Amino acid sequence: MKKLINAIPDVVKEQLEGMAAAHPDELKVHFEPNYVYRADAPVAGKVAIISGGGSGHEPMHGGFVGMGMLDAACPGEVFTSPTPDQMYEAAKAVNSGAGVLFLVKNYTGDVLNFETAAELAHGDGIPVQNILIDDDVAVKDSLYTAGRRGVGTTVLVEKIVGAAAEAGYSLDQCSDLARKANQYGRSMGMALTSCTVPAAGKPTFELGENEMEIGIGIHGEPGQKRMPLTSADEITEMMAMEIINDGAYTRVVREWDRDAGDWYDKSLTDAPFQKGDKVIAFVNSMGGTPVSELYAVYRKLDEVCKANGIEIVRNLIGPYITSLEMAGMSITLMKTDDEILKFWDAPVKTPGLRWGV
Amino acid sequence: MKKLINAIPDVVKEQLEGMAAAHPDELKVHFEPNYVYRADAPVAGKVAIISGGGSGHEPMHGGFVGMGMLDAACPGEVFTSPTPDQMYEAAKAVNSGAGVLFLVKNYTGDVLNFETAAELAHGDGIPVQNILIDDDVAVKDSLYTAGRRGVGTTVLVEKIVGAAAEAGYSLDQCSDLARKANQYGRSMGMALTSCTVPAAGKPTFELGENEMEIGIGIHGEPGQKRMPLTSADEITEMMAMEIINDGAYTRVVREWDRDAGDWYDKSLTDAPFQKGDKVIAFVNSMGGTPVSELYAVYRKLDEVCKANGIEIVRNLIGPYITSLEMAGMSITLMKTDDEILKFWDAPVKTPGLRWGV
Amino acid sequence: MTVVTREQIVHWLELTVTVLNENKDYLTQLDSAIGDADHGTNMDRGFRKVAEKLPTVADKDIGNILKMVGMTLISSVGGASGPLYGTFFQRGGMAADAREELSADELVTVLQGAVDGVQARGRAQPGDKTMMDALLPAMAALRAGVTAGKDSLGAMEDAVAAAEQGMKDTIPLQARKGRASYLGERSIGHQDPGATSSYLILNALLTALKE
Amino acid sequence: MTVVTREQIVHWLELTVTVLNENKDYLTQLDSAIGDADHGTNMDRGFRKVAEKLPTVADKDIGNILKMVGMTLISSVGGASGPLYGTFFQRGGMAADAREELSADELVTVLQGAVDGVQARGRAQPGDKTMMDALLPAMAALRAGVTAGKDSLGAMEDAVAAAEQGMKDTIPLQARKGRASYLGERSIGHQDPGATSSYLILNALLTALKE
Ligand SMILES: Nc1ncnc2c1ncn2[C@@H]1O[C@H](COP(=O)(O)OP(=O)(O)O)[C@@H](O)[C@H]1O
Ligand SMILES: Nc1ncnc2c1ncn2[C@@H]1O[C@H](COP(=O)(O)OP(=O)(O)O)[C@@H](O)[C@H]1O
Ligand SMILES: [Mg+2]
Ligand SMILES: [Mg+2]
Ligand SMILES: [Mg+2]
Ligand SMILES: [Mg+2]
Repeated sequence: MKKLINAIPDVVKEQLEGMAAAHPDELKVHFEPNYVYRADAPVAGKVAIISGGGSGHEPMHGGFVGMGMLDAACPGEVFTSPTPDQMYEAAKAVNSGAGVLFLVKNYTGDVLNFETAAELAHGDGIPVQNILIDDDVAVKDSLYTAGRRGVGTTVLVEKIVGAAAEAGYSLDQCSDLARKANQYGRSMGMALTSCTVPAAGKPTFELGENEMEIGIGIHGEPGQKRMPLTSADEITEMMAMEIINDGAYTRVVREWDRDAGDWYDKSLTDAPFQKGDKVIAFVNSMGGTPVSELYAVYRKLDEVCKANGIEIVRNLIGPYITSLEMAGMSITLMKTDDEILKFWDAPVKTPGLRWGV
Repeated sequence: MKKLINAIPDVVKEQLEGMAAAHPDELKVHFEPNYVYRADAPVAGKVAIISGGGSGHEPMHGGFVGMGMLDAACPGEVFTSPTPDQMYEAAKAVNSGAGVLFLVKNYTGDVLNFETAAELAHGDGIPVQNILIDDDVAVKDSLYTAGRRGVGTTVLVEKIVGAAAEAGYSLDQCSDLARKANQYGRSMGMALTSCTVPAAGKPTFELGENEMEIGIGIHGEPGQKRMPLTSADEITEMMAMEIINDGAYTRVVREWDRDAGDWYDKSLTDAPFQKGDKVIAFVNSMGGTPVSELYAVYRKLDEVCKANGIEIVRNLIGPYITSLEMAGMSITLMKTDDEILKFWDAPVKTPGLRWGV
Repeated sequence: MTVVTREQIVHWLELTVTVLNENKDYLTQLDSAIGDADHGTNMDRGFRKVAEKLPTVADKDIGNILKMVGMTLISSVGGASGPLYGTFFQRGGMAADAREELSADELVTVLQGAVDGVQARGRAQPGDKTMMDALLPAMAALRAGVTAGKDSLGAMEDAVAAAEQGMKDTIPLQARKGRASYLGERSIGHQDPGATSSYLILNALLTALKE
Repeated sequence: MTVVTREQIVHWLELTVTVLNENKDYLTQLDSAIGDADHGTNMDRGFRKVAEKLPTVADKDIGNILKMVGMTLISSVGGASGPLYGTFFQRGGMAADAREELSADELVTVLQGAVDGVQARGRAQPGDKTMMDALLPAMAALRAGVTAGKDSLGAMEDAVAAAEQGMKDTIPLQARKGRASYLGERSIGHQDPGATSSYLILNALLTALKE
């Protein structure tokens, strides 16, 4: 294992200390329980957007704390969802009275822990909602399983909903927008190499010199299938077509009923992409793949989208939701409408994403 | 070799095609000869800032083309300096009449090719100057050698001088500022792994599981020395102290005499850092090291600077001047003054660096 | 042996701390194959915290002791196993109430409360390839043993044997819950890490009862 | 053999194309040890371009042919070797002027012009561990041979032997110019890639003269 770290148990803590030292204008870090929060939190009258998840995906989520994006982020151990006390304390710290929206990637651990946090926050009288991100088309079956993972779409949802909250959207409006943006987004990832969880000390899986994993998530887990390594064009086309041709996707999610003070099941169906759709295209590095290779992917993605009647109207290219130092990339396409584009274009000032300010 | 590429001879071309497709608002790409240039070039009345070098350092330089930074960038083959025709054609394309400043990293290849380009541009009546970037303290002796390499300081100089040009600085003012900023900057790099040049197909050097290279450049070349891998804190402290304790550095550079139409030798001496210096700290990933590890480095760097009476007043943390997918990092400290800070803080809008707009 | 004492419960938890520490790499290795390589680290982190806090509650009633374990796991483990095992001990503690010792019937009640809690939280069905596949057969065997008149130790022996069998039986299953479900058919042929830690925890209880 | 013909010059360049292609990996490998692993690729890329353009100038005078080679290398090789070898052929071409064939003395003049050009551009001294360490001894031997009355072929044999020796003599040197200079003492023990390509180019000329 070759990493720039000190003692393994201190990895997450020291990275957070570095963030705090580097970005005092944007954010602060609270330790025990650990959460990153906006330097100017709580922002009066504003719905607080909180996300979180295992560490190892940097800059997500801590790097997206700041004006126009997240109010707080709760980092767990590497690839391990954070605990409810982190989320609950973060919620109390950043809630201005307008309520808290938890953006939760769909992993059993994240879901269960954020559910507990929501219950705790509700118990304190904080208006709260949990919206799931589940966009990974590599996960096929949803009826009897944990369903699709939350991957690339998370970054876009955090940006868009963060801007909406900044613009004065209510908790319900933010929730509706988050749900819609999630339903508009679809992703798929691939790996050229495994990553190494510091505590494990060796790569999570082994890939031969001429192999790649297709349909990976963001936790160094193996993917849908292993294939012979092929060209950037073929990989891009294959992944883009899986996204574009993905059919309607139906699953049941749990959302919070503030009046009843309990969870209720909600069935959601995502419509497939259609000719004429205008999309945000997000080509993401898993950490070890340099941006130059992402441009080779983007070149082909642009071509494939055009050939399928889909117009890329915005793009994001770089390492934003990573798996430690894994080499590989993911592609996310998100259908847009005026509301989504308006909030995508709105100013954002975080260590990980910044424009317009 | 595991990379997202197609045919090896097309690697640079296709990455440039991807950039052009992704960032039409910021830049355009000219092929044969290859150069990236501002979408709105030439900008009336503005000195044009041009840099260039081998590819494989992305986002540098092409990703720094845009408002407030570079007017054009000339990408060579991977790790191979570009050719004079690229530079000369780029100069003609972006020169508004106010002249062209070539920012040249100090490598024999870059120096010789940019010298030829300057001669050609001068021959066309374009006011021109070449300013060298040579900031790598890992290179000790300078008297009879090629001198120090241009590494991390390049990114900072491009930002600062780009902003000055945007603000209306003349060619001579831009040249003076570039020379000063270079003299204020010092860097050092290290590698955890080698990178693989696509055309070579295998890693440039082999490092054992418990080894690291200290004092590497940005071309996958071996470094000053090989050492047992140690902790992030020890590595950071060692490198930071080499930078902070680096003595006065004297060398002779060639600059262009526009009146004489010839080169002349200029002796430059950089003063060492002093207690009380306010610096920009730049922690850079060599490509394969994720930003999370850079924060662990920044944490210690901040501590070491404080302990040595040096105050970090700005920072930049991420992959900005890379060596393909090499794992490792570099540290750059640049002394600042009001002029430098003013232009560092000025708005910039490029694919690779953006703020204030 | 007629009752399970508070001291035995405390000793169970101490043994669990040790056994999960000893099996840390093994559990993480199982989780590498079909998960994200952290189950051993997660459980070890949580039970180290439990070990720290145990002395402060060792003289409390069984309900309080188990609830402390549940709270500690919830706020230190994270992942899927944190809330699930947290719920296990919390609900077990609620079922134990203020008792200072447990009869065989009460032991059934406590563990049934614990397992029901996990099922309510995680909603996994038998055969989904989760910890439930060790916990549910264990509960069935425990209850059957006590109903048939066995004492706690005897019934617990059956329960642990059933948990071990259930753990092994996860190998041919395709996962439908948790992280392993993303692997689809590729999850077949690997033993579930959570079922394994459940077996280890129940086995630690058995060891404690033998004393 | 009294004169070097235009056809021999063209053939020299063709042989150079082939020999640099054959030694592409070898040169890159030398450059991996003390440089950036591209010297073979650089030279091969440049001389492939030369090969493309050669037919269009094969009936021009020697000066024009060599200048075309120089321009082509300058605009296609890049790196340090691009401007240096570009200058070599450009200055060689200038020295050859409009000649269609070269006497032994004229061959000395042409190659001296070429080597002087490289030295002016790169400012490397003997012993700096660069291509100069092959080129300078070769020039000295060539000039000495012709002065001593040898014909072009004989003098060129001496020159190539000197280039080869000079190339090998770079092994123990510590580099003071180019990328290898960054390595300090670690550059010792490796043969310089540029000195190697210089030897190969001069050896190709010798082969051409033999025909
Ligand atoms: N819905 C569920 N119900 C019961 N157990 C589950 C469920 N989802 C996952 N598990 C158990 O959790 C284990 C994984 O725990 P762990 O690795 O610590 O968490 P994570 O999957 O978040 O990394 C699995 O092996 C499985 O036994
Ligand atoms: N100043 C110089 N004068 C003469 N030759 C030089 C000089 N600098 C470098 N070289 C030669 O160039 C060779 C390297 O060429 P190449 O690898 O193509 O370029 P780069 O070093 O830019 O990658 C070295 O082996 C050396 O012989
Ligand atoms: Mg986990
Ligand atoms: Mg090179
Ligand atoms: Mg796990
Ligand atoms: Mg080279």
